[in-house]
Amino acid sequence: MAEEQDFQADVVSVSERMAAEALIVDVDGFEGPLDLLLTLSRTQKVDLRTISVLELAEQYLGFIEKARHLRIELAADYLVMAAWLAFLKSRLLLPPEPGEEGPSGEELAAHLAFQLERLQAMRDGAAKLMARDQLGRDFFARGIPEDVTRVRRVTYTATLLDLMQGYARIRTKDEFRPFVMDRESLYTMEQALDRMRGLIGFAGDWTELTSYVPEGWETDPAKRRSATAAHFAASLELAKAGAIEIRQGDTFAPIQIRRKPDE
Amino acid sequence: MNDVEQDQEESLFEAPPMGEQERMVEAVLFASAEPVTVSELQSRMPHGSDAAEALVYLRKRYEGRGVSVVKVGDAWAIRTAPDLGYLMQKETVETRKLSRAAIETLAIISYHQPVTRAEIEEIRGVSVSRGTVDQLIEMEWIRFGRRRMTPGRPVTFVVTQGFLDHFGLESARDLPGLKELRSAGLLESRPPPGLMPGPDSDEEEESTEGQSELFED
Amino acid sequence: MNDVEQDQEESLFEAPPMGEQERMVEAVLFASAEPVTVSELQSRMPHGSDAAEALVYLRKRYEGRGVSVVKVGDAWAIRTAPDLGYLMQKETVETRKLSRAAIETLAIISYHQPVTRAEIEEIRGVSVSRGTVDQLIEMEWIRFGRRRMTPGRPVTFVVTQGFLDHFGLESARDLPGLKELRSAGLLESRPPPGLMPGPDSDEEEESTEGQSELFED
Repeated sequence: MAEEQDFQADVVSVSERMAAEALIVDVDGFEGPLDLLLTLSRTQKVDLRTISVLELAEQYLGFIEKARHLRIELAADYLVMAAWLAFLKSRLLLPPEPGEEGPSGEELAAHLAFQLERLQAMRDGAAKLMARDQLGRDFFARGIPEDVTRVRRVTYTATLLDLMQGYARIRTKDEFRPFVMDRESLYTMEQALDRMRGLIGFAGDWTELTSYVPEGWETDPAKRRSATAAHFAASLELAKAGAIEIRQGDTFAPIQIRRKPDE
Repeated sequence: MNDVEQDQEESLFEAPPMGEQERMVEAVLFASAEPVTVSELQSRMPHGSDAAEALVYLRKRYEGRGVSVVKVGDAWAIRTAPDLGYLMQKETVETRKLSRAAIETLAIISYHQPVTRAEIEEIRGVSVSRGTVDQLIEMEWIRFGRRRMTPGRPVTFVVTQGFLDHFGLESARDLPGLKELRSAGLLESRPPPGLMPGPDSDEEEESTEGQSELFED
Repeated sequence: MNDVEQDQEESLFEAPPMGEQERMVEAVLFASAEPVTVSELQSRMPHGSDAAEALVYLRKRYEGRGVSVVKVGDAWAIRTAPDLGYLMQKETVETRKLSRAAIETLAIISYHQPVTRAEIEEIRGVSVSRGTVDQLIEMEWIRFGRRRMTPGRPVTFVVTQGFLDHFGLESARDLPGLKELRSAGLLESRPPPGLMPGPDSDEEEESTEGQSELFED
């Protein structure tokens, strides 16, 4: 009751009382305690620089009490601010105790006044900013912009080394074979097998194996060795496959082969 | 091929006449809806051109005309004269209505930049919702600035070229009432004398130099 | 704002001066997203204005400028001056390595010129795509030589001065021979021992022969 009376004492005129009630109704519309303080400060009708922080603190505390009385739920930060303002009020009213730590009541009050003034300044700034001529409303950009077309030009390049390597690659491609394949003086068993398969059909009688060695391979010793060995291996293959018969009369005697007679 | 090379070589020594350079700047600025930086102009003009000088001439030429050459940060654009806005109802773009919180946040960023979120909250006395910042970023009116070299290295916010363009500002220095605010000490970031309630009292220590970094010249 | 309203009211009785009308036409043409007809201009301008006359003045004012007022159908628009169209293109040059096929084709032409396409294909062992030859011609590294006096009279290809310039050669004869390539370690495979009576040696003869045909003029 007493607290309510305090609040009533603060509210002087009917219009201010109505404003205060409007504040309560709008309590959710405030953006926090600082916003509320700034609004309350307007009732002082003075420059924010000469505002009475003590009076403002009392207004705020009265407001909070009133809201509590009307069972309006207040967010925690409103109550934190109320507690802090009550503290500030006591600091401002009572002389500081000797040896007390922390900032003085005046310093705290000055900073609160600064905060309020700064917030107001930012609101004024925001209003001035929004009142400026704006693009798309008051002044306009080009309606038909001619976009920059990005042309991507690709240039190709090569070095002399690329060129020479390229040429070397082509000119050596034909020559390039794995080393093992390089057998100018070798007669492979596969070659001999191919050759003998073609010839064996005509050999009904025993024929010396050496006579199968192709022309041009009999004279050069290296070639003859290679061809003979290949043909011998091939004849063993053919005998194993049952295509021919093979015989040797004596050690180091000539090897003879013939087609296997049809059964 | 050879001719082109020759031309380019010659142009290293001889730039087109200033009248021609002015035409080029005029054409490029007219063609673009966005402001064009001097270096972009320069790169599109022949070697040896002086875009900055051509701009001086061009700007003078359009004084008092229906469109004018305006500076937007370090870029240039052609915009219609604001007094003729009433003719352009058809072109008017409906901008998204900004909340009071968004407008205030924008104002705080523009006057205090580079500014951290904690500093914005300290000024407004309430926490800044993520949506508000996101909206302003999405509108390309604010962007992240350098991180503050304080504990936690918080990000800062600064306004963009798009912001300057939208509000017809040559630079953030031309914000209305900036000088008065500064001389009244309202752009200083004063640390609260302890024991002050704040939305994020633990982050308050970050408030340091504030806008001075940007506006001091 | 009040001034503007006043202007509009006055204009019911008195048309704005022609200079003002010109400004209006200028601003509207600039900001409009589409070309604007005279009647559309007229309807946007204050009563008593003469859009057609203002257009005549505006058009004259832009003569020889970087942009011009042009008629599009029965409407008007501001457009970049045709001679400055190149400023609206931003060229980015990208350098790429020539493809292997192109390098090999170029190498064959340079070593064997004048050479027909069939000969190139025979040497490479694969067909030569039209695109490869076209690319080399476009790069101005090869060109058509004299036709071969053989059945079908096929065209031949030779390298250009641009090719020699690019590769720093005085003539195609300066290209290193196969022996030099080999001693420089550029050949990828050793010829088998013996048995290689140097396809290189006769090829070399062939190539110098070919070149002499070209260079003896």
